[in-house]
Amino acid sequence: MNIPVESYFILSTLLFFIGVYGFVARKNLISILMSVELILNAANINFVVANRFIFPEQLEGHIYSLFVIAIAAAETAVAISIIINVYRQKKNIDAKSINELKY
Amino acid sequence: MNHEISLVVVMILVLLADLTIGDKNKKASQLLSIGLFLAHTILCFQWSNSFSPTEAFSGMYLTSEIHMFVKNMLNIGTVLVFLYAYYWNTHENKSHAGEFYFLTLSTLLGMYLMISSGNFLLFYIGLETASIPMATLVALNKKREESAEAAAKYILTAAFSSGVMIFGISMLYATCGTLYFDGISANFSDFNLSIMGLVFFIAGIGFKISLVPFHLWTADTYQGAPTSVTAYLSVISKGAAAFAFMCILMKAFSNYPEAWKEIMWWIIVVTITVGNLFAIRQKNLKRFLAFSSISQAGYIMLGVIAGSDQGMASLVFYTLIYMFTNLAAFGIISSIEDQTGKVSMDDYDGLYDTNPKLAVVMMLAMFSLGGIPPFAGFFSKFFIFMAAAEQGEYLLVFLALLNTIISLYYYLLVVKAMFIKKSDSPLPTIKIDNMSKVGLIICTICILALGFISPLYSFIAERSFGF
Amino acid sequence: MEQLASLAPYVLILPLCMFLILGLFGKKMCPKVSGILGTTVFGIVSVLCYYIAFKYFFSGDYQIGDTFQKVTLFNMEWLRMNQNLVISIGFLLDPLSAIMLIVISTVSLMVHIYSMGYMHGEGGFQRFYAILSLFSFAMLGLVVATNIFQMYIFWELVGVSSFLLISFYYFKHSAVRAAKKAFIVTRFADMFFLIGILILSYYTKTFDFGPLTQVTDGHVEIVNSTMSGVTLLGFPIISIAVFLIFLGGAGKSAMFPLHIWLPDAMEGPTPASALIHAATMVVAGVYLVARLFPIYSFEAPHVLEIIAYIGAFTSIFAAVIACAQTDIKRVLAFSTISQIAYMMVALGVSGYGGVDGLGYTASMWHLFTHAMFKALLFMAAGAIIHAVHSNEMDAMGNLRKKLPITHITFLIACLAIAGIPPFSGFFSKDEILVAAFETNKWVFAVEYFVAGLTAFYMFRLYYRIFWFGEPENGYEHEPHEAPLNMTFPLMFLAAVTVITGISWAFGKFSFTEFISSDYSSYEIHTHWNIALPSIGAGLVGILIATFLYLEKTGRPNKAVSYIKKPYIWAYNKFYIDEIYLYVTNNIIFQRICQPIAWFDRHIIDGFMNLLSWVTNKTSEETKEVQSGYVQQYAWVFIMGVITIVLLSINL
Amino acid sequence: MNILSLFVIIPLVMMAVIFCVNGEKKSLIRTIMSIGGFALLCTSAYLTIQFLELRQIDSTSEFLFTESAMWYERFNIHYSVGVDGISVAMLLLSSIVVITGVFVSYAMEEKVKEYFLWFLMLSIGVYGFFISLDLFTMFLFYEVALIPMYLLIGLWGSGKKEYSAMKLTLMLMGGSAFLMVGIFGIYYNSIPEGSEGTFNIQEIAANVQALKANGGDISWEYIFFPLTFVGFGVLGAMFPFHTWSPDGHASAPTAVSMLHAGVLMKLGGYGCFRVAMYLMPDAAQDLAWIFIILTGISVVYGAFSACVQNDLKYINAYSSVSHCGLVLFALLMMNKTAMTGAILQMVSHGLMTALFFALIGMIYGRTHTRDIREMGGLMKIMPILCVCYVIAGLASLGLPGLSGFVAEMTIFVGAFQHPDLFHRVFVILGCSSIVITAVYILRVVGKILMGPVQDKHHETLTDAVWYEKVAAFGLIAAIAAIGMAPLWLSNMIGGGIENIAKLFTYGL
Repeated sequence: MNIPVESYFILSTLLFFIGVYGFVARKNLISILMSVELILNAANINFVVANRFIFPEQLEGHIYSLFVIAIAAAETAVAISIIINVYRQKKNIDAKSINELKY
Repeated sequence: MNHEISLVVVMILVLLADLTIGDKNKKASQLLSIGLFLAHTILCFQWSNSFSPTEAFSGMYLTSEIHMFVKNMLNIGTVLVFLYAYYWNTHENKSHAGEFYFLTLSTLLGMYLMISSGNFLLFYIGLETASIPMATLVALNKKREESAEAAAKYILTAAFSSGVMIFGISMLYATCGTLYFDGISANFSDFNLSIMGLVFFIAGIGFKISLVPFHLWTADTYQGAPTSVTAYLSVISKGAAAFAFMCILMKAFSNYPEAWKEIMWWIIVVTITVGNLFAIRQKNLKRFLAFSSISQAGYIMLGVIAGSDQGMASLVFYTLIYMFTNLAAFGIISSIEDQTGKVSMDDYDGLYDTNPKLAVVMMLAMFSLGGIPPFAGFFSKFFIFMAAAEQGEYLLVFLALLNTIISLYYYLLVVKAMFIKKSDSPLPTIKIDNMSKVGLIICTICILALGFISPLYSFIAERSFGF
Repeated sequence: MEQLASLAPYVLILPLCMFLILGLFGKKMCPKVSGILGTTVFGIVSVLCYYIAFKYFFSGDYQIGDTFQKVTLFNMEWLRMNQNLVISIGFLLDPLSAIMLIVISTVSLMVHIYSMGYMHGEGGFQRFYAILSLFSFAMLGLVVATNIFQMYIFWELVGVSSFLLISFYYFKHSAVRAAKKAFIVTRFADMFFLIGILILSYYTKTFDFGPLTQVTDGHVEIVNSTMSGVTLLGFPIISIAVFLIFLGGAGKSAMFPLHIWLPDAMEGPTPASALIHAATMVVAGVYLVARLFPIYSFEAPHVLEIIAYIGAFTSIFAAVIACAQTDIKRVLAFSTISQIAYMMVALGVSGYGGVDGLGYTASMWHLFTHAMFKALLFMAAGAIIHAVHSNEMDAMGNLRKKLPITHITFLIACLAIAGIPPFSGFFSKDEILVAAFETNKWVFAVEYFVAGLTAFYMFRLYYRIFWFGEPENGYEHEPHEAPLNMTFPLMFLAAVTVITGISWAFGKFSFTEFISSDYSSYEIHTHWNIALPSIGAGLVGILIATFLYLEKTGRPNKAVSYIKKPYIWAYNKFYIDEIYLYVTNNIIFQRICQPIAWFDRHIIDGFMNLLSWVTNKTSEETKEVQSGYVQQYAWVFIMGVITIVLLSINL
Repeated sequence: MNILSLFVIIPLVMMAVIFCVNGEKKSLIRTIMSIGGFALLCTSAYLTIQFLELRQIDSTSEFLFTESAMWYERFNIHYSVGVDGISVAMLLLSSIVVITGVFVSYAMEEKVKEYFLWFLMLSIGVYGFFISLDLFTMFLFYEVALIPMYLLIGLWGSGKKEYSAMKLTLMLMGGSAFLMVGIFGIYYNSIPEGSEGTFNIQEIAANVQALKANGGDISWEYIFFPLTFVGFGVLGAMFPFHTWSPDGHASAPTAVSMLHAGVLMKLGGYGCFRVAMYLMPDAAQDLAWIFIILTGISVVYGAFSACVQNDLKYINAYSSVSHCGLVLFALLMMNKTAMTGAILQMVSHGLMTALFFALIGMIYGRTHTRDIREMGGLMKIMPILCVCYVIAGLASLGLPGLSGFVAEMTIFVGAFQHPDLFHRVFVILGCSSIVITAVYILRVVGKILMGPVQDKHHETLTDAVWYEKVAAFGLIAAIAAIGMAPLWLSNMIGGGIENIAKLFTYGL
């Protein structure tokens, strides 16, 4: 069976918006991070699919997605560390709780 | 390529210095790192004199004279930041001084790559290299709750925005089939998907330049971060991002300007206005400068919308002068904060009576930011407005100018606090350390002189021709 | 010619220098010195004036046949507006200005002398003389003006020196108020004068009197060629122009309804009143009309008619008021108004050239004689006030023995103004009546009545002062005759009054030789058919006055009781001042200025403040956007992206 | 070196010197200031003489003493200076006001050093504006002159000074926002084919004329003329942009009011004339009527609202609105005579109003009130000051022999030469202002100088001291000099006017 290209893109778009929703809606900072991952993966899917189906003769997309994954890992690491730092002070990682700075 | 290489070398050396002598002799290691970076800066000037356009990673990395200039500019800015940070690093931030230098330099490296990238991949790498260490820098002072919060907000928004951006890039890739800027400019058309890609990309980079509506993290992060880091954020990273943004627009989307000119028009108007409106009510000076920097970013974008050589030249010139001006302001704020921990505008009442020098420098900075002649800010503003006007954007220029009235209002508020208002408990007379003193003197001289040194502008203009 | 030309500048320069010297260094001098200095210098000036006038009239160099020529002794460019419009300061000598020179120098000199006595021991004695010199300078400059703009310049200067003299006792509210009133009312009139000048010069492209009064075959060519046929709102533009100019003159000469400032102007020291508000400045209006007479006469006869009517009304109006006043200076002030109106009437009814121009001649001569005897009257009044320390009639009476010289001179002046031969006043007034009779019967009737009225109120004044019995509670200290430096001017002017009259009576000299509308002399003789009735009128007036006021009786009150209402009205000057007061305070200040000021503060300025308020308010209101919740930031972020996408993609 | 540059250099040097002097040595600073001010006065006097002589020889070239040095060749920005009769008159005016201002602020005790530094910066801006022929430098100096006002008023002012200072600064900056757009518009639209743009006023004017001659498109003038005119008009206190002036003047310290009303407000008129009308004559001619109405309003309006003010400075501020309105009004009449009158009016009003503010300052310094209801009969107490005040008043209500009369009459006569009835009607409206002026001047004179002494405490007050006398007499001398012998001045100015007047239909 072959799946039309569009459906991949629809999938990725869905994934993207799920990620956005998660980022905006989830309480826990960790899960917010996870939804960021979703967004990144949505992008990755785009890259890979575009490369595989539209421009099969090159590798840019694949490479790019690899880099994205790598960088995402780094990003998450730093984010986690900061979140831990937040936890140290607030004793929770609720997104609502970090609004000392405002206006 | 020399810049990057030597920077990497410096980074490693700094790291080593911190590891080896860092624990025993903090001062020495710090001085060493500053010295090393100073050397790097000077070397860079050397190299940019004998320059040949280089290209590496099969065209992913390419550099021209204006890139050199901007990198040198960033170097100088970083040096100034280091000078300011020295006191803080030797007192409050003793334990993490080493990291400070290393991380700052790594963000700088990221910006280098970001500036001279010829391909979205390298650009993305550069961007992330610039922003991820930045988060740790913001979080650097672990004791303060604000710092952590600011860092959290920063990293989350950064991650989010970079996600959005690469999603956009993926769309561009899907439509244009390449990630090279020139390739994109060849294949770019008003195909909706690619326009969406463009918009997502603008959003991603707009986060770094803190354009409205992608700016909301700015104030909180600026306020929470250690002041030196705030200075670095507000000047270096913003400037680099703005320049990179213009480069990319020029390279990748130049043959289809209708797509982004309209967008930028609105973004600029909103950015300037919102920045000013929010700045009016601020009492905390760091936060105040955050919003002021937002509106300044709006002015910088005028160069982008001009989309011409002159636009590029005036953008660089503006960024340069903005750098010195803002660093002067931050220099005052940080040295006062380091010694008294006061950052509120009310604390500055009657500053002139106790610390005349500081007050005067701050006033110069404020006037320069407000674009009052004969200080440098006036010239940069005038030229960037001219660049926009050249493209017939008179209405935009007019709106921007009306906004300068508002901005002048809040800049004058600071002046008023320092000079006119009387305070029953004014700040004590402050003895600022020599490092910051040097930094401040440099900034002051530049504020007073740069406007009159016309060769500087022509120097930039020649290089920015066609870049 | 050259000689006069070399002398002429000093006529203007000397008084100016005196003003500067006394003004700047007066404080350093002792009063006496400054007084003597001022008087002597002005003495020189008047000698110069006499000499110039004498040369002009009698040397014969200046007349061709029996026609006097206009000569410009000097004329220096002061300000150049454009190619043809030039303001220059110069010295125009013709019969008109020559006569005026004599009048001004004589009266002014007398006043200088008189003031030495009258103002003796007053604070600001030097200031008084300084301003006196300034006024003399301005007035002389006015009459010798070579162009209408020079006239305007000195016009303003006499205005301000009058202001300064009225407000001489600046620490008195009443004086200040009077001075302000005088200045503003005349200023108001001057505005019309200016506009008139503007209109005239716009068409004729010149300020110079030379062309403006050049008559060629029944027309003032330059005016006729440029302005005839031009109309504004249906009126011929030239009439509007000259009428506006006349309004300027009406302001200075206190024609109704711009007369209100003159009575109040009596707040000033009496010598000043004698000089400015009786003899010289107030006739400037007459002089102005006489100066431009050819234009009025040929190009705007209707305006001339209007002038006649205004004059007639003013003369009777003022005369009636004068009958009811009790302050002697005010009586004199109103009589001045009425007499000036007489002159205006004379001009109004006059024609041009030869005997038609009788009115012109008469008015000029009346100007001359009136200047003399009215100055005399004022100075006499001054002497009386000096003696009894009051302006009110009730504080006087029975002074004829106590002030003999004053009494005699005053009487002479009264007879003159009442038009009793052989005093000068009779003849001039008689000619005016003749001229009026030949032109306009109505005006004649009015003037005839006024002649009688004049006689009445003047003798009412005379009897109240010198007869009528002492005031109830006597004099706190015995009134005594004024010193010589005060009485001499009285005697001198009285002599002038008598001599001019008599010499005319015996046909020794005829005024018409000197001045006439076209500057060429002509023959006239007294018209007894008019003269006798006018004398009769005068006598009747005097008799009534005698009947009422010779002794202290109940008659005056009884007489008043018959005409209660009119008397009250006349006593209150027909409430004209109140009307003015109402207009200025309640309309201009309350209804115009206040609202404008309010509008400025609250609407215009309020708008500016509103802008800043709105900005600050929005800033305050929008702070919720910066909520501090990172997720909301992301929300705004993504919404921004989506909006932009929707705006920019082409669906 | 060019003599004109001295006008910028001398104050700069003074600034440098005073900066080095210890702030406690007040008398020393004052001495430096008076010496420098005197030097400036001499320079301008010398310049005037030189100018008149040179005019005899070279009557063709529009500007004399021209000098030009390339600054930003990218935009062809020069530091180019030069003067014609108008600017010479303005420079003379500025020098007189500056030196008298220095003398008036002799009594200043608080933060003398800073005060004079800002004062000098202000004067640099003023001088620079009048000498420069380059739009960029002109604008630069213009804003240099504006900003010191903020601190001068805010720090040394009185009353609700902070509010007024902020309002003044922001409104004037708003004006310069309009102006900047106008400048850009002129710059880019006046560029002839195949050559690069220029900021030099003369060249721009030439280009615009050439453009028009070649039937090029000049519709842009109709957008940028109003912007430029309003931009300068704000500083020229044109209705309805005048409201900064009453508050600003009321709060400012004496010398600053003098310099501001005396000279700075003239920048507005000068700019309207030199930039807006000179560079965009066609639009100026077609759109004049709008501004004639506005300025005509401000002439009468200012006079009327001055009639009911009770604060001396407010009265004077509103009369300034009226008089400066007359300046713009006359400029818009667009013929040589009226324009000459306008410039004369600038000079004379500059001197008059400076004298007024100086005297008000001196009176205020003694009575500590500016409310006319609380004063009276001062003539007895301080005769010299009061006589000076009366003279100032007479000058401002246009007494012949003082400068005001010359200016106003030139304006009225000149303006009335305009063949269009509309203009002449408005001239007549303007004439009415001379009466209203008399009303409010006499109101003040009669109220505070004459009449019985109001406040017994005032009886002990002293009369003017030497430096006050110097200031007042100096100004009076200038006023009288112009009033007595106006011919040379009006000819000098007229020479400059012609070049611009000839661009208009009824110009000459």
